[in-house]
Amino acid sequence: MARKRYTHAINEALIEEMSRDPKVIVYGEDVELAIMGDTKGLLDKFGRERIRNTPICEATLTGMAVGAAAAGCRVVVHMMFSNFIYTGFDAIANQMAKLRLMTGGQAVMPITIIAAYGGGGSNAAQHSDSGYPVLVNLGGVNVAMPATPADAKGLLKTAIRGNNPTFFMEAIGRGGEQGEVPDGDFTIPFGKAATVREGKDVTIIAIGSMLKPALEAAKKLEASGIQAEVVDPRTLVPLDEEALVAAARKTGRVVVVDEARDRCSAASHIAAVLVDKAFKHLKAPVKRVTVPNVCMPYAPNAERRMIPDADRIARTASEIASA
Amino acid sequence: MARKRYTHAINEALIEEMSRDPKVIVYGEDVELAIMGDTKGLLDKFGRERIRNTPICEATLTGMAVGAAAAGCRVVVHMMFSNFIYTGFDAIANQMAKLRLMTGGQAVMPITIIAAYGGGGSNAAQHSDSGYPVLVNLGGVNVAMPATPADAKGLLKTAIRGNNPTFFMEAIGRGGEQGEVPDGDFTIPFGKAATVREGKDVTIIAIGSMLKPALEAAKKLEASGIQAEVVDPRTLVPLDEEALVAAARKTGRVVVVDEARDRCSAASHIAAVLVDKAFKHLKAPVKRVTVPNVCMPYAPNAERRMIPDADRIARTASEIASA
Amino acid sequence: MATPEPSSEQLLALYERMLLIRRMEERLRADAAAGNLPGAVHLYIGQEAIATGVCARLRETDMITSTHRGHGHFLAKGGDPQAMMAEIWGKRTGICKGMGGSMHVADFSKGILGANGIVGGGFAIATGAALASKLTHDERIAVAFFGDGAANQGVFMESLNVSSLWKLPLVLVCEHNQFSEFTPSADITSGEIADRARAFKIPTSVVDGNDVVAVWQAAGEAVERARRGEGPSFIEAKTYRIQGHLEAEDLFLQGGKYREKAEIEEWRKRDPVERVRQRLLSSGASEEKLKAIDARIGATVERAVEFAQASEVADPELAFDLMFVGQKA
Amino acid sequence: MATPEPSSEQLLALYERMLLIRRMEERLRADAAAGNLPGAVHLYIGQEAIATGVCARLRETDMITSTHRGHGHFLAKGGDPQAMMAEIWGKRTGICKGMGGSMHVADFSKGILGANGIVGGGFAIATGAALASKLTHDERIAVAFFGDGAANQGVFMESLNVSSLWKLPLVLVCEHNQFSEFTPSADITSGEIADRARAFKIPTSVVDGNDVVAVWQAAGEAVERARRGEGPSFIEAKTYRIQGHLEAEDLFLQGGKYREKAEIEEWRKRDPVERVRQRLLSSGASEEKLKAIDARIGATVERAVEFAQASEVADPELAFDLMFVGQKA
Ligand SMILES: Cc1ncc(C[n+]2csc(CCOP(=O)(O)OP(=O)(O)O)c2C)c(N)n1
Ligand SMILES: Cc1ncc(C[n+]2csc(CCOP(=O)(O)OP(=O)(O)O)c2C)c(N)n1
Ligand SMILES: [Mg+2]
Ligand SMILES: [Mg+2]
Repeated sequence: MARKRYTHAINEALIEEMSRDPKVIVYGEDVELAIMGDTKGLLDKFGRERIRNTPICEATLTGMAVGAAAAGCRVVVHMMFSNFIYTGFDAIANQMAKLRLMTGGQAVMPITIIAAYGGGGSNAAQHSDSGYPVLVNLGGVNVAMPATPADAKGLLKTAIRGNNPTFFMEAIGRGGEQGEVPDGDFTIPFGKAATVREGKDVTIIAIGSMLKPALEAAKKLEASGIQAEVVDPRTLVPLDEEALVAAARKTGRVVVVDEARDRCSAASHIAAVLVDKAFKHLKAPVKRVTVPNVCMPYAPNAERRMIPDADRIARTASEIASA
Repeated sequence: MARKRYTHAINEALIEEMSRDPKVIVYGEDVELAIMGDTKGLLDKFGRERIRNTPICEATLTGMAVGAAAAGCRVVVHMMFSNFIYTGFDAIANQMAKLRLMTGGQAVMPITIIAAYGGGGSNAAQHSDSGYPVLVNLGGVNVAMPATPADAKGLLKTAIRGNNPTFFMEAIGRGGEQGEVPDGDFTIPFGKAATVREGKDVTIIAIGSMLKPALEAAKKLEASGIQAEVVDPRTLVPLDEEALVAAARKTGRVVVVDEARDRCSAASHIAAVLVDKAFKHLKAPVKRVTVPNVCMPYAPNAERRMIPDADRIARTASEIASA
Repeated sequence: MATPEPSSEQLLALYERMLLIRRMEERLRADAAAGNLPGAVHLYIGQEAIATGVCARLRETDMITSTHRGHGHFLAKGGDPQAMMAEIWGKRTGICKGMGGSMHVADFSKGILGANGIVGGGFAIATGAALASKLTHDERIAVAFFGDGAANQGVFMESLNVSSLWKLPLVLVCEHNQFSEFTPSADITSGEIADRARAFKIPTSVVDGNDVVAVWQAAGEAVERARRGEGPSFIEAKTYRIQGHLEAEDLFLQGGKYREKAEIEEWRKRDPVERVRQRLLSSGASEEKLKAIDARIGATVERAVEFAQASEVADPELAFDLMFVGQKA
Repeated sequence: MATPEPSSEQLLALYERMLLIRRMEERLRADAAAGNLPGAVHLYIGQEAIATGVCARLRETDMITSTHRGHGHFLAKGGDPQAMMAEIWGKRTGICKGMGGSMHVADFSKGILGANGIVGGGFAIATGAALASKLTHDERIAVAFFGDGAANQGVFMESLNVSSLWKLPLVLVCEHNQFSEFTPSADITSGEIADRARAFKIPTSVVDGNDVVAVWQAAGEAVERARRGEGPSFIEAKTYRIQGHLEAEDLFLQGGKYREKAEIEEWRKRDPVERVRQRLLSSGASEEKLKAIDARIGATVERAVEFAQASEVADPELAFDLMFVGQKA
């Protein structure tokens, strides 16, 4: 174990996987000088064949990944901000997510796409989306939501070693945060939720960037005598329905926290799963704490108003805890 | 009232709105000879300035709409199949859905985008998506889901006269179906659900193309003594939460039917809204009848297996009716 | 350039492959009309010389991307007629297990990365395949077949830029058949498509796409350039779509009209299959030999159809295993 | 071509506008360093001649689309300095009510359709605006400002194609400042960008982007061509980004390096503002006159900052009313 920054953990995973398998390549806009920090030093270690600065052409970056993977590479594409996933969406939604089925299982696509999501830095609407709900709906791509440095490293390794297209969503506001990361080679399986905190009164399901405020909220709740369980799905596709349903049954009171816009969010889907599969055990309405159906404003105070924080989470949880 | 085909109703709405307002223009790939039927005859009536065949370049078709609208046109863009929305997604998600907020309310965008969705014709995965959940999550665009010829005409007129970007989703399998359409000029407001059938035992919320099988299912249920209420939201953005919650309260037993893939579908979101706002009145799990998390196969029998039909809806409804 | 002519054996082989494509599609046409096919088919009739002339220059390990009009590319690159026919019939014995159909025929084992229902969808895939070939240092090259309409998609320019910058082993083959669905290319295409490639410093050639020898020669140079590691090439093959955009086009047109019968007849006179046939005869091939080829191909087509008809429909449950590797959907 | 030189009044006006942009951004630089600005700023320092020379040829009703580096375009097209400053400070008195910030400054009433955070996002918007102008038969034209990096987005080619086909009143202005973030343009750009426009039969000119007179002259011809209904033009203005890609660039670079100090110094010698200043002096303008302008602009910048500082922060609840016209989010 050692304390490492989230961005550093991602960087380590990239270095280790590229050393482990010469077929792994990384490309994107300004990955060489690492505009997002996470690809730092790769160029010196692995050279310009395997680390490539690309022109600005997201539609081609995503489509190229499909062809390069089909032809034998393990492709890591850095998309920078998750809004740019929309720019490269055609090849994601119409090719990457469908080619394997359409070819009767011939296409094998070991692709990892890294993108940073979320607000908090006054980057405004075109650089602050949490653009994963649209990916979750596609069906054909995995979606990993690392909340901690350890998960970031372990999930990224699983993504790169895997044989399916995976979106690795970086929590933009978490890049600088520290956390304990196991030493040596380790991976974290997809589709396994983590119970980050035990509690008997209310269950908080927190996605990616929302784990931290959820844990803060749990502390606040404790102060007022409410024991909150905090569960992190870790991947949205595949989704650990079993664990989420079990967590819902345990307390019967659930809040789902998601930095995505509310409508058709991951929070909505999880709530839908629970009212279907845990109905008999629900004691209160399943609440969603999400970004309202607006795009992210620029002004810091307006941004704060939109992004779920510990207070909003705690308030919502105590509402249903006493309902 | 007169019986008209769904496609014909859309065509009428286009002709009437173009006659009514010279600022309305229509463009898209092969709108002149009307590859999708709905733009038939427009060229002869309105000429090449206002009806334009475009090159194949969806990314620009959607972005152009933003500029043309900002500069004073009422723009109708025909995207053909809803999968091509993904191809033009950048300008939709990053510009159309955000420009008004980002400019502090300066941008006014009277844009209607027509796209056909759904399976049933063995068009395979790249021509069969129900690509609206991704739009619903964006926040900044309206989404209309006409299920009948009358709704098609009335909702399209509302979209074209409105001042917000609206996606008008054509049910591909319904194009040839007939229905009563009111004579003369009429519009249907956004955000008003329709109760298509009264019933006291179970509520079926059916989205767009799914209304027809839902009504068939209601007949089957009647035969076995179950009175199903059938509600059609008609628009997903804005969403008539009040009406859906009221319908859920009435029977306490709800099935939501959606031709979209299940994860982060409109059905998921509606179920989430109900477990939040109608919780006390729910007597059984809220069920979703949707397309599984696969993309649409080509073979007719495989396609049938994926698309919700009357049997599946009826089976699911009777499960919870007796739960 | 002193590009060699194909030998008479090579010419015969080209003829046989073109004829296979033609007969397979004539049969598909009949079965579409008879309502035997579940989905739409976009026929390649009249364009056979392009796929055939190009693929004759490729190795089995080379890779191609194709279009919605992909039967010809599939067969030219060595795809199995029976597996293709069964696919289009929606059977589980199809090359894609009945999950893809006409617009998605693919055989990765032969480097056929798939027909594609997204116009322009092949550019980036072929570019990526070429990138992988360069990195794995084998001598594979990639070829992207696409239509004149697809050349208006921005991704075309993006692939020109990336492949030229990185000197990727890529050949871009534009099949200019004059139309994009019901729209004449001239209405939606500004300037010469070849000039777009030239703007990126990519070697370019424009050839008669109904002359298999001309295509074969241009492709030979482009393929060799790619194998030598000298980067991408662009070929524009001028041709004409004889059939409708898709079968049963008239249903969509509802009386609408976008071209003259006379124009079609004019182009029939330049039928690429007939042209090789004449060339073979005049270069001394015997009627018998050609008859034998016709017969062989007739039999192949028959077997393909029988195989398709005799096969079981697709297995719907399989779809849940085909979304991911080792993971249920 | 005998394009006229700007009169001395016109030259003075160009100078004053360029100086306004320069001083406003120098102040933004200081406030960014001081941590007074909530978001990132991408400065236009060294490129002022381009926006100024082009916009001097436009009418208020003409429309422009801009980029992430948009302060210069906003001010050159007549945007209000106070409203821009307040916006960047995140205040409700900002031109976008504090909802957009530096990357989204816009003033539709002056035809400024907005800076844009999506590289290449402006092409289609400008093309659409030009289409509307053509249909409404007023004489408005549209101008798209974009960087060399944006010219690698496929939408660039799509706009070239559509605007050329439809003869739209559009002027495409490529600001070639040598870099795309930390990547030298040469590494990611194949061939000459101007050749891409030529491939679509669009009249093209390549000018010294640090010479406001050269830009003013090229823009004059392009704008007139558009007004006469003769279709789009392309202008490539060669320039250089003096500041970092964004302020506090070093934080991102963490010691990494993508250009030489000496190169920057070389380009400082070609400072476009200083060049007009010299030109004015040599053509007889008095030091006093220029001093007066400096003073006026200094005061304008001060007022803008004071206004921004004195203003209230944005109103968060307003966001719910700003997503749609007459519809709550
Ligand atoms: C992204 C996308 N847009 C539109 C379509 C509909 N479409 C199918 S084929 C076609 C025309 C293609 O023309 P071209 O590239 O010249 O190929 P051809 O049909 O002539 O062989 C169009 C517009 C599509 N399949 N994909
Ligand atoms: C679609 C998209 N991709 C990537 C980015 C990140 N990005 C911001 S500016 C920039 C470089 C733009 O270079 P250029 O167009 O030359 O403009 P310049 O910064 O030089 O003025 C990039 C890659 C973005 N904002 N949008
Ligand atoms: Mg064509
Ligand atoms: Mg630049």
